[in-house]
This record gives sequence, C-alpha cells and structure tokens, in this order.
Amino acid sequence: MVEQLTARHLRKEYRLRGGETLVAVHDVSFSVSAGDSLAIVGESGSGKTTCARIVAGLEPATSGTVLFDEQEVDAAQARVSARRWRARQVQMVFQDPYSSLDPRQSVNDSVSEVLAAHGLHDRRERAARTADLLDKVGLPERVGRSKPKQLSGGQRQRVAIMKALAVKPRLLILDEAVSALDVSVQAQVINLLSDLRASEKLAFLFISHDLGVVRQVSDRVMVMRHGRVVEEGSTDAVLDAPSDPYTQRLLDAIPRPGWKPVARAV
Amino acid sequence: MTTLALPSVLPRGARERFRSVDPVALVVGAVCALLVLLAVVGPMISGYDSQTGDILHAGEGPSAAHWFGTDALGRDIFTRAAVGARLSLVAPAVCVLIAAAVATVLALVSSWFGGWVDTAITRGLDIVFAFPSLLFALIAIAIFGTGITAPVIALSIAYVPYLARVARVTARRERHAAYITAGTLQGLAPSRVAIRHLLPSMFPVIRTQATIMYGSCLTDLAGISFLGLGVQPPVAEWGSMVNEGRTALLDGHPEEALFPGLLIVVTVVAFNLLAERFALREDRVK
Amino acid sequence: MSVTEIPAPLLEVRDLAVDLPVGKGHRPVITDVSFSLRAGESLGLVGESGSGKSMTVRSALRLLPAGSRVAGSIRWEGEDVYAMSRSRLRSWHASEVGFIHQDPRAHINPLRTIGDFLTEGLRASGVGRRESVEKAEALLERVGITEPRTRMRQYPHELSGGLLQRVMIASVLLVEPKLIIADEPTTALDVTIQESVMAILDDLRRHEGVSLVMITHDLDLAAAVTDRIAVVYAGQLVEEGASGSIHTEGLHPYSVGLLESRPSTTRRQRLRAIPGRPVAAFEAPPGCVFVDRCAHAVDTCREERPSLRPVQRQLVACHRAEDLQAPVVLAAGGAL
Amino acid sequence: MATPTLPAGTVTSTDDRAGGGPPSSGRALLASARRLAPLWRWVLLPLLTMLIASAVVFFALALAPGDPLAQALGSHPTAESRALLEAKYGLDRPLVVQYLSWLSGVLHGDFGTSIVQKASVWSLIAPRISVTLSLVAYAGVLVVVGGLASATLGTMVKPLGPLVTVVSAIGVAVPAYVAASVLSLLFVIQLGWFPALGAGDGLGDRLYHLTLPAIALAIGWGSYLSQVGRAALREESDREHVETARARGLSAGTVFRRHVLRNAAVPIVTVSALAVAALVVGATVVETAFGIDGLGSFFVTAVSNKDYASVEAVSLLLVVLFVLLTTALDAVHTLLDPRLRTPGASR
Repeated sequence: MVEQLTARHLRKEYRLRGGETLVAVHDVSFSVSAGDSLAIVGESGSGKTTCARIVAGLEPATSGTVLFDEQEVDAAQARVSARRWRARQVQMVFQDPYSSLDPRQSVNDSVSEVLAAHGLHDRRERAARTADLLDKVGLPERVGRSKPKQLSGGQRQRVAIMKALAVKPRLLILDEAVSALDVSVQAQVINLLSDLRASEKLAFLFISHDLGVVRQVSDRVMVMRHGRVVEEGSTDAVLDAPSDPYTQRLLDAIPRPGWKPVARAV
Repeated sequence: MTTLALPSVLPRGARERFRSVDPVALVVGAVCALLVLLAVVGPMISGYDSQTGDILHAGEGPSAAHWFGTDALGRDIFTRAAVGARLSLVAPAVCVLIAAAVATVLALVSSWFGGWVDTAITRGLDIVFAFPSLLFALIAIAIFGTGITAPVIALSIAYVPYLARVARVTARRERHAAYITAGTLQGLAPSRVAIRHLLPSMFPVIRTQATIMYGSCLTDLAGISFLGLGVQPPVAEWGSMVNEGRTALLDGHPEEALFPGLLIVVTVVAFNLLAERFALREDRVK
Repeated sequence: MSVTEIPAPLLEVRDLAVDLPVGKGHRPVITDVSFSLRAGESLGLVGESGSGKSMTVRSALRLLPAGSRVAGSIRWEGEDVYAMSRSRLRSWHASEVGFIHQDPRAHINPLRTIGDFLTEGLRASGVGRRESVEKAEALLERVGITEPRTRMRQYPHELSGGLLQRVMIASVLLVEPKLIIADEPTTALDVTIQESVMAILDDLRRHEGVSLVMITHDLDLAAAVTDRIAVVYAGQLVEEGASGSIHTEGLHPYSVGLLESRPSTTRRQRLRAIPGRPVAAFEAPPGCVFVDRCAHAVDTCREERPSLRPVQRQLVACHRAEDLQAPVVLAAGGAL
Repeated sequence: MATPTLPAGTVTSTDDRAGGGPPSSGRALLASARRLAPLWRWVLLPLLTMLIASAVVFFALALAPGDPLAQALGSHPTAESRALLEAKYGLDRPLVVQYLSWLSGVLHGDFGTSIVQKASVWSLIAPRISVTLSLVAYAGVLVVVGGLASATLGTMVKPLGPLVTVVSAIGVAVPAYVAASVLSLLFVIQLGWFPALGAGDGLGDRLYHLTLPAIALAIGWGSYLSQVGRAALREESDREHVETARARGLSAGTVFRRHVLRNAAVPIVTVSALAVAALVVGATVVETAFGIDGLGSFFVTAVSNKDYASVEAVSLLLVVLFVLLTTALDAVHTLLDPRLRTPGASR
C-alpha cells in the first residue's frame, strides 16, 4: 500500500548562541495512509510541533525526507505550481484562533482569495463554494460577511478549518487546534472534525498534548519526549495499556475522580 | 464601592475601549481645518501681497488694516504667515511621506526575507541613525547650498530609521502570525501574502509614527529656515519669519516672530494629539 | 439570612453582584453569586471564559479596579471585607490570604532575583536578612525545588513556568495564610507539571489546614482536588455541591453539559457538545442565563431567572432541576 | 534637533518585550545590536559605524558641487594660484588618499585647515567647545531634573496630573527658536532680568548668560522626558507584579521605588541619553538665536560659507558623540535589565 505521507528519519537542529546545538527532533519517522488519523502527543519541548511544521514545509529539516505518495517534496518549493501542489497535499490549522485570520479581511474575502489562487476565477462560483464551505463547518451565512474581530474563538477556528478545506487537501495538520477553546466549544469542534474526516475523506495529523482529545480523533498515536519517539501504536492500545513509563506517567497525570496528584522535585 | 484600585484586572487597552465621543479628535480636526483654511484662503481675504511691502507703514503694530501688523519692510504679517503656511505645512508632509514610503518598503523586505537581508538593512539604518536629523540636513545644505530641497530630501532619509525600526518590529511579529503562515501554506503567492496581508498590518503603527514625525519635521525645517539656511527671503515661511522678526522683537514689536511661532506650536500640538489618538486606536485593534 | 453558627465561616460571599467600569458606563460581570468556605475546606470555582469566576474572588478580596460597583456582602471570619480600613485590608492581604495566578511570570518582577521576590515581604516586616533568606530557602525546598540557594540568585526569565509557579506558591506560604486562592494555577503548564503543582497545593490543604479556592475551567481537575464545587455561568452561580456528587449527579444542564463535553481518555465516543458559545454576564438573556444553550428550556426559563435552591444534595439554579433529575443522572452515568 | 525628533511611541506604551502593544521607540531603536557578541556589540560595531559615517561625510562634501577654493582664490583666479592652493591643501591627491590622511590627522587631533578661515580647524573649534558644553550641560540638567520631577509629581500627586499633561504637551511642541523669542520678550525686553546676547565670562556670569538659552534648549526634550516618564511610570504601576507587591502589604513608597521606578528606568534613561545627544545638535539653533559664539553657531556659519573642513570636523564630532552615547545606552540597558544579559535564555 502506498502511504499518503511518509516522514523518514527527520532531524531538526537549532543553533543556539554560544555555539551549542539543540536537537529538537531526533530521528523521527512516521507515515499516514489515506484517510488515516495519526496523533503526535507530547509536552512542550517534545518536538511534536516541529515535526508538523517540517511536514507542512514551514521549516526545513536538518536531515531526513518528507514524501507525499512516495514523492519527495522540495522544502524550498520555489515554483508556484509546486507550492500549489503541496497546498493540496497538506493544510494546517493552528492553535491560536485569534491570530489565524487576517483581521482586516472578511471571511468571504479570505476564502475567496484562496479559491482564486487555486484557479477558481469565476466570482459566482467562488461565492457558491464559500457558502458551501460555511455550511460544511456549521457556520451561518452571515459569518461570511464578518471580520474576525466580530467572531468568537470557536467561530474563528471553524473559519480556519474551512479555509484549510477550501484547497481540498488530502491531509490536515491540526496543531493543538482545539486546545485554546472553551470546553463546551471544543467539543463542537472535535465533533466537526470527526464528521469532516469521514465526509471529506481526509487524513489527520493531530498534534496535541491532550490525551482525551487524542482518544476521540485519532486511530494511531505516537508519543514524543525530548525530540524522540517513546512509543507508538493504535490509540486504544497505547492509551489502554501503555508500554513506555513516560506514556504511563502522562496518563497518570490526568485529573479524574479519586486522583491523587504526586509531587516530583525539580 | 471599592477604594483599592488595581487596574490590571482588565486587559490592557480595555479601559479606553468604550469611549464614545472624542472631544480631542474634534479639536484636532477643527485646528487642522483652520490651518488649511489659513493656507488656502488666508492670502485672498487679507488683500495684500506677501512679498511687496508698503515702506510707509513698516514696523507697525496690529491694526484693522494689518491684523498682525507689518514687518520691517512694511509687508502684512498675517498675509506672510498665511502664505508661509503653504510651504511650512506641505514641505514636512512631503518629507514624511517619502520617509514613510521608504521605511515601509525596507521594513517589509527586511522582515519578509529575514537573515542577511534583514541584517544588512538594519546595519544600514544604524549608520543613518548615527546622524541626528538636523545635522544630516545641515550637511546636505553644506553640499547643495541653501534652499528647501536639500533639507527636505536629507530629512526624508534621516527619518527613515525611526520609522523603519518601529515598522519592522510590527512586521516581524506579524510575519510569524498564523494567518500569514496559513496564507503561504494555502498556495497564495508570497508576493501577495507580503503585500496584501503583511503590509497592511504595518499601516497603523506607521501612521502613528509618521504623524508624530510630521511635527518634528515641521520644527526641523522651520529651524533650518530660522538659521537662514533654508527658505530664502523674500519668500514667506514660518521659520524665516521668526528669524526676521527677532530685530522687531527687541524693538517691542513681537508680532512677526510670535505669530508664526504660535502657528508652529499649535500645528505640532495638533499633530501630536492626532498621533496619540492613532496610538489608542492601534491598542484597540488588538 | 439565617443565624450562622459559631464559628463564622472563613469566607462568606452573599448575593454578590459586580459591575465593572467600561468607558463612561458600567457593565455587569457578576450578577448572583453566593458561597461560603469553612476553615480547612477547599472549593472549586468552575466555569468557562467570561463566566466571572476570577472576578468573583477578586471581588471577595476587594481587588477590583477603581470605579467598580459591588453589591452584596462579603465577610471574612464574620468581618465585612468592604468595611475594612485601608491598613486592615493591607494587613489582611499581606498575612491571611495568598493569591496564585495563572501566569506567575507576569506576577514576579522580571528585574529582581527570585531571592529578592521571596524575601522582600519578610524584610519589610522587620525580619532580618539571614533569617528571611533561610526561611525562603526552606520554603523552596518545601515546594520541591532542589538547590534553592542557586534558584534564589536567579532571575525569573531563567526559570521555567512550572518552577516559577512553585516559587509563587512558596512566596504565598511565607506568611502562613489561612486561605490560598489559586486562579487557574496550572492552565499554562504541561500535565506532568500540573500534577506536581496540584500535589503541592493538595498537600498544603491536607496537612497544614489551609483553605483553598481553586478557580479552573476543568471540572475533572476541580473534582479531583476540592471538597466542593461551585459552577459559574454568565456571572451567576448555577450549581453548588460536594465535588463527588456534582461530578456524577450534576443537576444543572450546564454542569452536565460541561462534563459531557470533556473528551474522555478512556473511551472513544461522540461528545455531547453544548450548542452555542459561553456568554458573559452582560450578554446573558433576561431569564435563565443558560436558556439559549439548554436543550430542556421551557417558557418559564425564558421569562424568569431561577435562583439557587436546594435540590437533592446540591444547590441548583434551574427551574427544571426536579424534572431533569432522572435523565440527567442517566446521561452523566453514561459519560463515565 | 530643535525639539525631539524621536517617535513618541514611548508616550503611549513602553512595552515591546512580550510583543504586545505598540513598541517603545527607545527599545526598538536599540534592539538591533542585541544579538551580537560583546566585542562586536560594544567595540567593533560602533567603531565601524563611526568609520562609515566619517567616510559618508567626507566623500559627500568632497563631491559637492561648487569649488572649495572659490573664496580663497578671490575673484580673479589663475591656473597657477589654483594649483598652488590645491597643493597647499592637498586637494591634488586622489580622494581616497585625502580621506585617509584626513582620518589619520583626526586621530592625531588635527582636523585639517579651514580654507575659508585660513586657520587650523582645531584652533577654531577648541575655544568654542567649552561654551557649547556648558550650555548643553546646563540644559541637560534642566531636562533631566525638570522632566523627571514633573513626571513623578504628575504621577504621584493626582491633582497635578492634568496640569503636567497640558504643560508637557505644549512644551514638547515648542521649538527652541520660538522659545528663545518668547523668553527674550519676557525676561529681556519686558522684565530686563537677563542679558540679550553672549555667553559671559567666568562661572557665575556664564551661568547667568546661559540661563535663557539653556531653558529654550531644554523645553522640548524636558517635556518629552516628562511625557515618556509618566507613561512609563503609569504603565509599570499597572503591571501584575506591582499588584502582587502591593497585595503583600509593602508600603506604597517601597513599591514605587523598588518595582515601579526601577522598572520604568529603561525608557527614562533612553530618552535622557538621546536628549543629551540631541541637545548638542539643538545648540546650533539656540546659539544662533542668542548670539552665543559656540560650536553650534560656528557650525551654521561654516555651513553657509561652505567651509568644508570645519563642517567635516563638527559633523564627525557630533556623530562620534551620538554613537558613543547610543553604545553607552545599550550597555546601561544591559545593566538595568537582567533579561538582556543572557541572550536567548528567555523564550
């Protein structure tokens, strides 16, 4: 079977002042097949977001390769056609709903702009497609005419998802996309993501620190710590019976009835 | 009612957010309108020429015929101040517009490409920054001779670092905002993302800074004319009027020096207040 | 008001309503909140953004911006907080209550060392230099910081968020307060660090008899570490009761909805999301504050604002609490 | 600069540390050098800046249209007299050689010869330096004392707030030459308290003569410092950590000193230092206005006479002073803010 996305031996180093090198990602490999949902889980500094950014082409890897349909992509992506091709392979939704939209542009305009960039030049078609997308993410039509400032966090995140969908990508990277939302709104967006995954035949690369969210949205999970993969497998297997002590510790740290927090010295 | 005031409870800017009518904006608007009116129709209603004097009525105090009196050559001071307003108000505007345009482009390029481009531009600006603006203008005059063109161009260059650095800070912050990243990811042309999305994000801060700069530019340019190195007689300009009025001032006729001086102060205060409003609005957008 | 038994509760908040100054007018942030806290007890104030949970404790501590309007009564060991003199208020803040914030970095002067931060209060109250340093170092160890001597010399920017939060807790402990208020103390931290920080707070409460008011959006967290939970929505307290019972037999549709919204780590299932978004007090509808998002709303709910009343073992502000008892319990049971 | 030419971003906000709010001019202006190694940052970069600036000044003036010898040659120049003068002033050599020899001369304290004045530039500058320095020092003291006192009073004594606001808003807009006219009118013509012209001799007399000029020079920057100081104090006293300090029961004075004033020091020091540099340039205007024979008025004369050697010398001095001040300022920032001492440690 051809994997839709393959990342092989990714390594990312940052040069620090004073000549030191920080290895943010340390020989990480993973793949996502069509329609699959892989979650990368870890705490801050685990390298999970760096992996996502490398896959999206936002940062070059120090070494290692990223392939879509076993085709290697060039991190520089100099040509417009190459960039558009990549855009249709992968889109990304970011954590902060307040910075993910241009504050000066209405929702309709911003979606329309993306559609135009992908060759949809007829204004009426674009409007129809925008209306369709709004409906798909469960937003009323009037939201299309609003500026981001007039929208709530949940609405903004729906708009960000909708903009990502406008390109008709095959893989959606969700970088902590629901963690900044209020619980009651977060649940709506998680449900929306599950629905979209089924209806749009999307694959997910889900970056999160929240094991509860991960349980709901991913088939497989990869646990990272300090830039390395410590455990991976099916979500149910890893969360029900973790084999790595770090995964166990992450699970133990989640508050629940009868929970007794344990202090660790630092 | 509480007595212990700890305002940080509210997010910054929220305190100012819901001011309804803004009296300051009204005053600033009125002052600007009056200045424009003075420059445009002032010379017409006075009925005098700014450069021909009536030697018989030289050095007179205010009267019904000459609202602000006449200068040593018998020219009507009100008319000269009104005509002078044109040069005094337009020259700094030109200066600031050029500086703002150059600074915006530099900040955009510098933040967009980063790396060595950013370093090169920043270092270049550091060198220009080493020249205080008035010094820069005076050197330009030493080279190109007295007049208004050399200092206008020199000040345009001298102000660039002040505007560019502030714009660059904003641009660098926005550069890594999710909407800019998402734009590139969504296959929009980089030039489009830079120009349609990143560039407008810099406008509010550029507008605020340029407005403040207008006041200091007006002051600097008039100062150069005051030194006798800018606008040359008999052309009317506020700075040179203050200079020419010094003799009369010592003789007890302060109108020629004080009236244009007052106009300078009023204009600068108005523009500083305007800049403050712009800054408040910047806060509010966030 | 009923005659309170002796001793008076440590902190008692009755019919609190707060309007904050906005421009030239005022805007309500809290419309109806009452609760009381006994010595040694811990209370979780749970709500989403804009619910007024932080403002509630700020009002209780009289830490509101100038021009705020506060109605209701707030008593500390029977003493009216809003009748305290300036100096009494200052000494109360300084020695009897401790405040732990979500963002410790903003609450510690970045230009001064951790040692300065910890000792300045003691030094100002006349404790000698050596003694205050020793006390601060001991407290740093108490909150699980190894090498306290090194940490004392460091600046806030050299410490991680988790460490700073421990420093913050240590600073609060310096004065041996009767009450600690923790405002989303772990929201910005990783889960494993959250666990440590919560463990420290939990330990203080259990072993040193400190009372705790814990503000959080996480009902699970509140249920795990507090005795009682008060759920706040749109500036109103909608349900209050023992932590265990709110968590399993919540009555108010909002508390139930919050629980069901939270994705479970143990089971995969479609979440029962509450429609709409959380509203703030000033946007709340005239009737029940939750009516627009409630699946069980009837006409009464739209017309009349319910007040807090005892139903079963809880206090609930819902007209339909009795009607919903059975199905709601079922739904909650299903989620666990 | 006659009045402050600094963007007053600091007036509205002094915070760009967290990237929130409009950036403070002072910080933004000086932030660029922060990523460099100490040797580069403190020594090489400032030297390089001075070097490039000196070259800019020298070559720009050398390439200026017009004949530097015009005045010296008189109305009937001959080829021989021109060649003689060119040789005398070294103008027959290639420009680069001229620049290098000028530069090495400057390093040895020889600023070349003024063709116009037929004298060594140093002999012209030297006696005037003390006049200008005393004027600038006087004005500098007024700026710092007046600015800080009004900022603190306006913040601490609530009823004085609006007065300070209005006075400083007007003061910042009053150019030195306008202030000079008003002050002359009031104190020289009307009241006759102060002399009209000159710099005076001896300490007492000089202070007396320089009082009005110093006030005229100080008004703009003093008002600006007052505005910046007040904005910084207000902003710092609104910070959460100050709230924490207050809630801990520290006295108001202690909180103000240790947390508000101390943290507001960065923008205040920035503006004070830039003010001093700007006052030197502003002296050109004030000295001309009050007929003081100092470096500033000398510079204006040199500019209008196309006395290139003198223009070069004074420009260079000013640029060097400006670079030294900004470098020192960067160093002071590092002392004031521990976060700048360990670059990259904070995220």
